[in-house]
Amino acid sequence: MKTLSLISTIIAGAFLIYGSMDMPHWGDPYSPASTHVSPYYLRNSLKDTATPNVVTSVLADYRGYDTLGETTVIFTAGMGCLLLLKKRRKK
Amino acid sequence: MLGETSILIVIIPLISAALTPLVGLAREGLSYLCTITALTLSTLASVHTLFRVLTEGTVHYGLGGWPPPFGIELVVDPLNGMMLVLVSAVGLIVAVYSYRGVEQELTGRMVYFYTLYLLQVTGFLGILITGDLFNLYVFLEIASLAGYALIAVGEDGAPMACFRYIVMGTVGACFYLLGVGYIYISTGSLNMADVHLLMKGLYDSKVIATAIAFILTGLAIKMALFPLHVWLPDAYTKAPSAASALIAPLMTKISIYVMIRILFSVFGISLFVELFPLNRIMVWAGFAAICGGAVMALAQTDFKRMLCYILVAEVGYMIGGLGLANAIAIRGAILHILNDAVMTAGLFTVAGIIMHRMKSHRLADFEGLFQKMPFTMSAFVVCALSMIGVPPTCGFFSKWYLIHGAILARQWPFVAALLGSSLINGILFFRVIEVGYVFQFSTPAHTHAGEGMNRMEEAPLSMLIPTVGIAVAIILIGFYNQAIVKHIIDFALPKL
Amino acid sequence: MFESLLHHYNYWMFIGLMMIGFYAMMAKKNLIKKIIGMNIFQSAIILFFISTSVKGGGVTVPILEHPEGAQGGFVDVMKYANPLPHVLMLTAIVVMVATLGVALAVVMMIYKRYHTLEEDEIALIRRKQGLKC
Amino acid sequence: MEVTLLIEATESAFKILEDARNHAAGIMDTTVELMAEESRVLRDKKCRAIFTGAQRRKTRFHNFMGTAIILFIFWSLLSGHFDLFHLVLGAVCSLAVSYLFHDLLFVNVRIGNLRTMAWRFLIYIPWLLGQILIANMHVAALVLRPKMPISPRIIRFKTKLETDISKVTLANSITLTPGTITIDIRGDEFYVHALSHMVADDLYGGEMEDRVAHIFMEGDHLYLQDALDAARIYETLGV
Amino acid sequence: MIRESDDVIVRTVARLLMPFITLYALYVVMHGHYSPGGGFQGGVILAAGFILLVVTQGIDRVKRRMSQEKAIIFSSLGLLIYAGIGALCLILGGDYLDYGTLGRPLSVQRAEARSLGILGVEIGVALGVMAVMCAIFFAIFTPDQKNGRREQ
Amino acid sequence: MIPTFNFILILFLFVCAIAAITIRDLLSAVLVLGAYSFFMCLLWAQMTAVDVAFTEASVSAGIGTVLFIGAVSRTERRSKD
Repeated sequence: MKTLSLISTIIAGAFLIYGSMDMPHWGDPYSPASTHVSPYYLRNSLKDTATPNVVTSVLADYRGYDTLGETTVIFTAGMGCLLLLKKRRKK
Repeated sequence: MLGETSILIVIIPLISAALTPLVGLAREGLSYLCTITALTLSTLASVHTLFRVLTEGTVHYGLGGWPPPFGIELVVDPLNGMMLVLVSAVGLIVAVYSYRGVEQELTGRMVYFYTLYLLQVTGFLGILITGDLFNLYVFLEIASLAGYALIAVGEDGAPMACFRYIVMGTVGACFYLLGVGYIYISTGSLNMADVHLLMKGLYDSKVIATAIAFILTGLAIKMALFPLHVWLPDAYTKAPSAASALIAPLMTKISIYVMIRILFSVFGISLFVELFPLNRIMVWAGFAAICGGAVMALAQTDFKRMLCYILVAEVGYMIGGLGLANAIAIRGAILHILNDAVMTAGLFTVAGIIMHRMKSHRLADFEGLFQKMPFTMSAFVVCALSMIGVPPTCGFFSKWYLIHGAILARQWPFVAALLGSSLINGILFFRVIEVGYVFQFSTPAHTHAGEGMNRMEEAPLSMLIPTVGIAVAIILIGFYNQAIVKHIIDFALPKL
Repeated sequence: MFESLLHHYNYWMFIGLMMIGFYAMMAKKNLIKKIIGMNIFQSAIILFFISTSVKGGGVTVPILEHPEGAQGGFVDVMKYANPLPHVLMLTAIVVMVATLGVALAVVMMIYKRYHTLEEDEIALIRRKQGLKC
Repeated sequence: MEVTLLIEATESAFKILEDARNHAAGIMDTTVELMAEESRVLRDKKCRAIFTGAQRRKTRFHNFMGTAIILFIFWSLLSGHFDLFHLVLGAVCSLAVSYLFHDLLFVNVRIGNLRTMAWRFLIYIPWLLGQILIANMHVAALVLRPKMPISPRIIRFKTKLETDISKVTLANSITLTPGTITIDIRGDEFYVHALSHMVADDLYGGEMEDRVAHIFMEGDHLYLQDALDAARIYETLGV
Repeated sequence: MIRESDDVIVRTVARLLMPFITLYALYVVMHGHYSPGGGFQGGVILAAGFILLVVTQGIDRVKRRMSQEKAIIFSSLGLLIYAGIGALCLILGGDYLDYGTLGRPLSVQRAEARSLGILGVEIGVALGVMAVMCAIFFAIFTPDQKNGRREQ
Repeated sequence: MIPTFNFILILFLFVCAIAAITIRDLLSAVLVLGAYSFFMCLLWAQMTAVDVAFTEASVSAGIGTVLFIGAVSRTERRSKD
């Protein structure tokens, strides 16, 4: 089991390193991640939502549905814990 | 814009899930009613959306009023329209069915159960309807978390099985997230359609290759593709019967749907067929899954566990069908998603009824069941025939398409595996039918046991009607499969 | 090669952490250890996403200064870090803690039943009781 | 003879009767007195109960408002936005928080002396800072000397402080001064780790303790807690 | 069962800090627009405050302020606030979660309405996160000891 | 970017991660995991992701550690590996 997991770990790691070779350089301000969608948020956050903290405006407004899902995730976890650890009335 | 029903499909179960604990604190039984109402409304909404999609074409819905690459977008096309109807309908039927089982197995915890049930369905529907890669991850996690909790409350040994599922499932979800990260860093977008457009120039990038590998591995864990299926049999065998009847048919199918969506709508068909030998790998993975699942199923003495291994084999059908990469095989695979969900739901509801009456799901306890519960067992026979692939039932048609496609693609081992698996399914189910039908006459002990033993012990109506309904649906889908294929699936096929 | 190392070492850091977590999840027998590995694994992935948001050279946090001044419409995008991965990772962190909660609840159920947290001991107990594990 | 006898007998009989009447009257009187006493006590008790109830409500209101005001000041320090919206938000928040936690901030506070206490506390702080400075120099001198003549020890002393808050203030003051650390408080005994005997002697001298006692006005015995306890006793008696 | 802490210092300092922690959490929630923070962080700090109170004061004395039932109610209330604001936008004629449509009934600008909508949503998130964290904490820290022993 | 600071943080991260999975005393492992989360939080703050760092500090290093400690104290402290 230990060797198997070690092998699978190393395969996964090697694959990821192979994949990272073609990535844009670290901290490159002109990488696609920084130029395609995100400038829109930075430019329009104040105009659209009057919120200087762009993270908040993206979190709760532009991608509000994600955050709804996230609250639901937390709610699910809470209900799950209650379902699992609820005191049983009768054995 | 209340006329826009696509958003209501997800939102109604979600809001009801939040309402259920409040309602349930007042009276426990109300949570059941809340669940049924919400799922009925959601089913109606999804049917309406499907009809709209079929008449008007793909529906787009930008949440929060933002244009798609910036906000999150819901997309309903014929493929996920069909899946939405399927999931919400199965969810509704299983919800109606679940009441007695929950009352018996989870006394005093009904409110939490139904809350999680609704959240589970919400997660499924959210996965299906979204057009955003990260949003898919969020809803995948909702579905997974609800699934963990629902499975872990099962019979003895369920927590350990569930823990294994949690570990594997988290690895799967994280691999998916990692793949999305690799896509994001090379394209800068998360919207599926947008990523598809941006992907065109990036086909030779190593980043994209890694992203594909990790997303597919993650989804393969979630759908229990053969070597990664180890969590599935334990988890689904030990889950409460209502939970397994909901999760077992749908979770694997939804992962396969996500795989179709990622491969065809995000990465694009040319990447899939031309640049990588991905379709070969998938055919062989399907082959391995069918063989492995069928062989393991033969070795089981437990009914539910046997069904779980059959489920593993069925995943192989669909993955192999996708990997064959011709229109007929993919049509067969998509039709098989629909058929398999319905058939598996039928089988697991039958298992739940037997669990409810006999307090066991070992094969040995099936003796004389045909006399005790004739309706249940006839529903079971319909499901079994469909699993084997006998013509009037729906299982036949998808298998026909799959075999036809495999022959066209000249993948003879896969054809052999499909046929062999049908044969093994036949053996498996006839063994069950034999135990249930033949033994009651052959063993004299039972005739002596007299009236008490052979009395009718038919399941309560609230469990029986959904089960028989599923059996009827199997036959109806079989009769109308041409219509389904012509009006829905042919629009869902990728342009090959 | 050296060039690539210089530019990608930050991505590789996350790969190393992820491997540690992944190994712990797979190889460790203790259930709490597995959960610890899970936590490390997930936060390594979050580290990767955060590294995609970095822009070199004097960028600040994505909180726009001078709300009145920027009302005119011009915001120098290159001055602020990319906010989108931050948002995604907020969600991922919450998912992480939710998974942690459910996993710990399951672990406590397991402990209540078997009075041990070692995977092999649990398997032994189940075998002794004649149950398949 | 017989007549005198008769007269005597009659006299004695009358005397007995008289005595009996006197006794009866006395008994009657004491009864009346007792009854009066009891009703007076009852009335008194009722009055006191009403008084303490009102007092309790009043102190609760004071606690509530005091907490709210302190919290609002805290909010203003944090916020830095002084437009109407944020101020109203802050007021609502601090009222809500003080509704939830009004009984936490001021327990064992003497009635009506809050202002004095706050004033004395403010005066105490510069003195404490001065002490910290002196102790700093002392410790620096100790450790910078090449021989490093430290003699670490754990000392134990009894304190005369009574309330929790004053004990905690003393303990934290001790910990804040370099060279000494409060390890534990058990009942009224302090366990303190000291770096050298000079610091320990300072502690034994008890100046800091006196000052802390001065802040919290230890010595009188009319604590709010007592009043509350009395009120609770009355309530359980059902008066 | 968690009993009251027997350390005077911990007990008293926790008692004194508690209102400030709560207010700080609310500040974090309300000022998510201008500074780092928001619903999750604020909610978690709120929950941490309650957990501190439970650890120092014992679970019985905290029951009045936060109990299992209250946690359930608040968690579903938090989710309902979020989903309800979204549904309100839907009813007012916009898309789901389009807070801009809230501007008309509140008679403010679209951008201001969005800002207010974000605030409302954050409050919902904070409430839900706080309640759920408390619920998980209660569930993990107070299982049924008696039943556990009886089972053996 | 201050590369040295970055390197030191990453070094600490690795040390904490390896320690967290190798220490046999579960309570210590959990506390080391809390330290790991905190170093992670510092690293993110240094990468200008303050919101995420804040969340990590409160969620993972705070509540996560508390839940872990709860589970460990209610189950058992020692582990075989």
